[in-house]
Amino acid sequence: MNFLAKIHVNYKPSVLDPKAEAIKTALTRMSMDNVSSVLYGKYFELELTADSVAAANTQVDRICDELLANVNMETYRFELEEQSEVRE
Amino acid sequence: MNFLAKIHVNYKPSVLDPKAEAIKTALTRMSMDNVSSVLYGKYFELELTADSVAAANTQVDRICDELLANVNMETYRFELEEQSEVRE
Amino acid sequence: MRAAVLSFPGSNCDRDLLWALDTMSGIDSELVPASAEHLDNYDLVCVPGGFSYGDYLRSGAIARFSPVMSSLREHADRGGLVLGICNGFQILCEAGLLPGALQWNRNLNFICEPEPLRVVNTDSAFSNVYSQDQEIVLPIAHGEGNYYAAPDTLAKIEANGQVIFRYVDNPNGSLNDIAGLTNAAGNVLGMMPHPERAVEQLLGGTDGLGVFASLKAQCEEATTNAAR
Amino acid sequence: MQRVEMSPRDIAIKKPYLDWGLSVCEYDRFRTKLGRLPNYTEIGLASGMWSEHCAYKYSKPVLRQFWSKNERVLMGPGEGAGVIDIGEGKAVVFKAESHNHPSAVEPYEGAATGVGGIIRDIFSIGAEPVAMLDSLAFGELTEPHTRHLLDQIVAGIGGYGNSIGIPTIGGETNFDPSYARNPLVNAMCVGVMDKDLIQKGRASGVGNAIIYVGAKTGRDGINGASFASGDFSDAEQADRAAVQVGDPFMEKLLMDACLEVTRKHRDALVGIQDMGAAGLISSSAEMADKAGFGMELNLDLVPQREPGMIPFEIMLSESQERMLLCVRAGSEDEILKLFKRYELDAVVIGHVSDGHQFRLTHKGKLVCDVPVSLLTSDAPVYHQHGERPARLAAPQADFVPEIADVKQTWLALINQPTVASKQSLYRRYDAQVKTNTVQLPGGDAGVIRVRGTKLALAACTDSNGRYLYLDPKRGGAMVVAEAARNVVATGAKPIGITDCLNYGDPTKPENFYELEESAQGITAACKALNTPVISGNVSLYNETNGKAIYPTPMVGMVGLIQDLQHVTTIALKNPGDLLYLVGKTGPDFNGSELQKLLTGDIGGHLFDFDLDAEVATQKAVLRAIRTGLVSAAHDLSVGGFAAAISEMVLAGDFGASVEWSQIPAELFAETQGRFLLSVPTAKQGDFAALLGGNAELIGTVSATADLSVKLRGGVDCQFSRAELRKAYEEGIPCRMS
Ligand SMILES: Nc1ncnc2c1ncn2[C@@H]1O[C@H](COP(=O)(O)OP(=O)(O)O)[C@@H](O)[C@H]1O
Ligand SMILES: [Mg+2]
Repeated sequence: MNFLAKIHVNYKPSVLDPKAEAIKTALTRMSMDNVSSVLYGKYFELELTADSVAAANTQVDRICDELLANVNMETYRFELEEQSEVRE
Repeated sequence: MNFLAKIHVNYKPSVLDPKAEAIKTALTRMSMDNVSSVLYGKYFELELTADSVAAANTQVDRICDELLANVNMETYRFELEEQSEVRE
Repeated sequence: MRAAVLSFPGSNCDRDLLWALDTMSGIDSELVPASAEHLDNYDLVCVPGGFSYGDYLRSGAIARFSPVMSSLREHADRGGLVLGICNGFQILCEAGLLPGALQWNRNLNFICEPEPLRVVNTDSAFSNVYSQDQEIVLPIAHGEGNYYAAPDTLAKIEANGQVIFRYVDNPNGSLNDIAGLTNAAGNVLGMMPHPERAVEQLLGGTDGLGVFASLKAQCEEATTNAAR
Repeated sequence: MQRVEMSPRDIAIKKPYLDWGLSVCEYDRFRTKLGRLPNYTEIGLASGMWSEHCAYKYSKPVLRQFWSKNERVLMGPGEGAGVIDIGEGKAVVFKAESHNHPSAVEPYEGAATGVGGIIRDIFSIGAEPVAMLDSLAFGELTEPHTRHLLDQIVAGIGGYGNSIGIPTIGGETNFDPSYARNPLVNAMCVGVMDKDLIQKGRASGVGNAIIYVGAKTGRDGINGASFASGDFSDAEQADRAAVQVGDPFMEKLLMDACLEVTRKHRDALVGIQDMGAAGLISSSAEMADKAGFGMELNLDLVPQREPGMIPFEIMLSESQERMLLCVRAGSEDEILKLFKRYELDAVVIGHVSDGHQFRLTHKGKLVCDVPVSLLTSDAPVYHQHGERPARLAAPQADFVPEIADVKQTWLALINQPTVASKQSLYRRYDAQVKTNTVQLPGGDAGVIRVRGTKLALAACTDSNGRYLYLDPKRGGAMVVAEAARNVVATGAKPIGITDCLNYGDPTKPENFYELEESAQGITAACKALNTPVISGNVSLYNETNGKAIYPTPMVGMVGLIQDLQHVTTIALKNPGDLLYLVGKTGPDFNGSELQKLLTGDIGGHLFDFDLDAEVATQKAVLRAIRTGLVSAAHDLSVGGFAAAISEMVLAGDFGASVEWSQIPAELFAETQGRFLLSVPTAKQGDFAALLGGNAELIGTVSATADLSVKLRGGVDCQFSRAELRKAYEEGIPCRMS
């Protein structure tokens, strides 16, 4: 079976994110003061094959935990989509 | 009106993304050869107020075009959600 | 000849560049903050290296919204000379004053080392004292110096002879080994290597002096022509 | 995560402070001295202030032994950093700091914030930070986790230093299984200033304002000080609290702004200090205590990033990029305006008060009212008892190397990660920004010029846990001597050191013995070399599952070059120059890289060390360099002669042809007190007269690029430049992928 995993990795709320702060400053400079909050995260799409939904789930979870996110300061969430065939 | 904009910025397919390549190499090293493709993008959430959906749309589009994405090498897409009140 | 060195919050090569221009090349220069609203009276405006506004989104992405940028654009449109080095190059690309963009180095690492370059076009305000295909060594120090432009843009750049410096051993994955290039009009140059770090033998070499000497020669010629 | 504030009675019964690193005895001490039951905030503050990080409660008796005064020292330990007079009205300011534990948890940010912290220490004195160095130790690169740590720690150090624009001019990187789960990340910063502008962290003068400036306070790194002071187990690793993310951009603004305050607003400024370990509480209490005043702060005024923070959190947060100033009453606006120009958040959060109480109000309530000294100078100090570890009482048999193939051993040795080129690491650091770097990484020490003078400064970091593991005292002295040798080789006179003491749990007598003994060794060498300890930092509890790292004091040495013309590099420069080996070589193999290579471990009696001979040799070599007799210089250290000559050949364009009259294994001996020098033939007479019998002519620089070594009995070892280069340069990269 083919799957597409859509993964979002974000900082934990207690972590100061200088990147998001910088964007907010830039928006102010662009006179876009009506933007009240900015979150800046990472987004991944992985295509993978697995024997079952459960197997794909376990694997993506491991990839997030060990590679894509640093759980000391980041959280992650993902969705799995089953695909009829490999996209290109 | 309050809006939440969810924005994805990704490299154009023609651009070789060294970060995505590095993740693929790492996955191979973790013996996860069943992952066939990796996309590494940026994800933003902005909270903003605007008079109308159309106005919010125009503004977020401008923010993406001028700030969040470099259209020379990146593409962006976003969704707007209307919110009853400002989230915290 | 008078030169301005722009100083953005987070610029960190501004003073080095000032020293290279003023003390080492005898070009009357001063620092100008990014909040400035005018750039009249300068023959040359330099955009220095560093991490403007932290460079957190993409290098140079936020600096382009600084107040001084509209005056810089006017200066460039008037045909004034603009030299962007490292972060300055990134800012000029982000601001659309130069074509293309600078992406993460191919190996994803920041690289600081002396880099051999070839001067491939000496018919430019920035390189006229070098000899054609001369090999020079300038330090590089960047994480995002991997030059990218869409294929049609790249073809145009090459056809116009806008590439001035190419890497001899491409360190970062730049397309066509591009280390420095000008706009179509030839008055705006962006380069990743640091000529201002190669102006004293004590610190390892003087190959960078040629860039400043070229600019000086260009300005003097312009003045002479105007006087005629 | 909202903390519940227990009542004083409940605290006494339920003892929540045990989780914050405070013992029952310490609680009792605090309560008795206070004369009542402390409330939640008060005991929380004590837990931060009485941690090893802030109070040095276990290491103080050891640190007191250090020698820290001589004719040049303008300010010794006790402030943000130490200061040494370098003449021409200038002073050099330097200090090192460890960030081992945060880097083990989050290597990039842990290393980055370590750099950020040490830079703040330097500019808080009023000095412009001009150079960074680092000292790193890892497990073996065969482990994927070690490769990840190395990659990310180097990225973090570069990420911060490159961005703020301070060149990283040197450092060291060592590998031993001892550091596998507990990497060492020590960062050193060097600053330069006009010597009459020294600032101190003092808050004096009743009514003077306390100004907070920089990043907003969040919940990040709360109890960081007590966290760093507690050891690591696998179970704990799982639920570590969030670490901080560094913001070098903010720090650059802060640095530029604070330097402007210390240079141009001296009349308004009373004192300034950075917020490091234990955040706002340590900076404010220390500033008040040192000046002998009290302080009152209104916590509602502290810029906060998150809603609902309680006083405990506000005071103990270790959010980065923050400074505390004491400003003369009436001058507040002048300073606030300046910070505003830099787009920095600055607010008056309180004032200096009469008496010695430290008072905090929050939402209209008095939440802390304790004598200042109870948090600072009255913290407990423990006189631990040391016990000689069994391995030292009965050491292994001496290591007697058997070398079948000299050439193959040579190439394997210079390929060992600890000896091999670190270029793949330091090329990720901007070493040239500020355009002062005369000697880039890759020499014996980094060298920067001091603008506006003929002077230059050399700096290096050195450690060798292996030597100390075999003999903490002698090893401690050797580390200082090696660091001095490194700066001497560049043409500098060693003038002072900073240190980071990286050890295991001090409450274990064997660990404490190592700490005490090595301090004695360090002190002896410092006195002999006239290099006082002007600053430093202690990192204890470097243990994994109960096993301590090698005792590893890191020495950051600074040397003064009187004239830029004296700067000497390791590269061979002229064919025909004579090669001299200075200092005697002996069969010194225990604890050497050779032993590690051939046996996989180290052991035995640490070889002898003649401190007086070392000092004499260093003086003579420095004199030879300053008189212009030396065209290239390199000290001998790990890897011995083989490593040194290989590096000298590879650094330049020429080769060398040498004759080795000792036994072949001694090519790799690590006897101290040695240098390898090249001397132009025209200077041979002068050189021989100066060095006498202490220098042996062993060969010449050759026009070919290769290295030829003639051994006893007519055996020849030929190395092409390519094979030397491959072995030396690929040692780390080939193990990283
Ligand atoms: N982590 C590091 N950061 C910066 N420079 C480093 C680092 N590790 C090693 N170096 C540089 O590599 C060179 C060799 O280091 P090392 O072998 O420790 O020297 P030595 O044996 O002379 O003390 C030195 O110039 C040193 O500054
Ligand atoms: Mg050395």
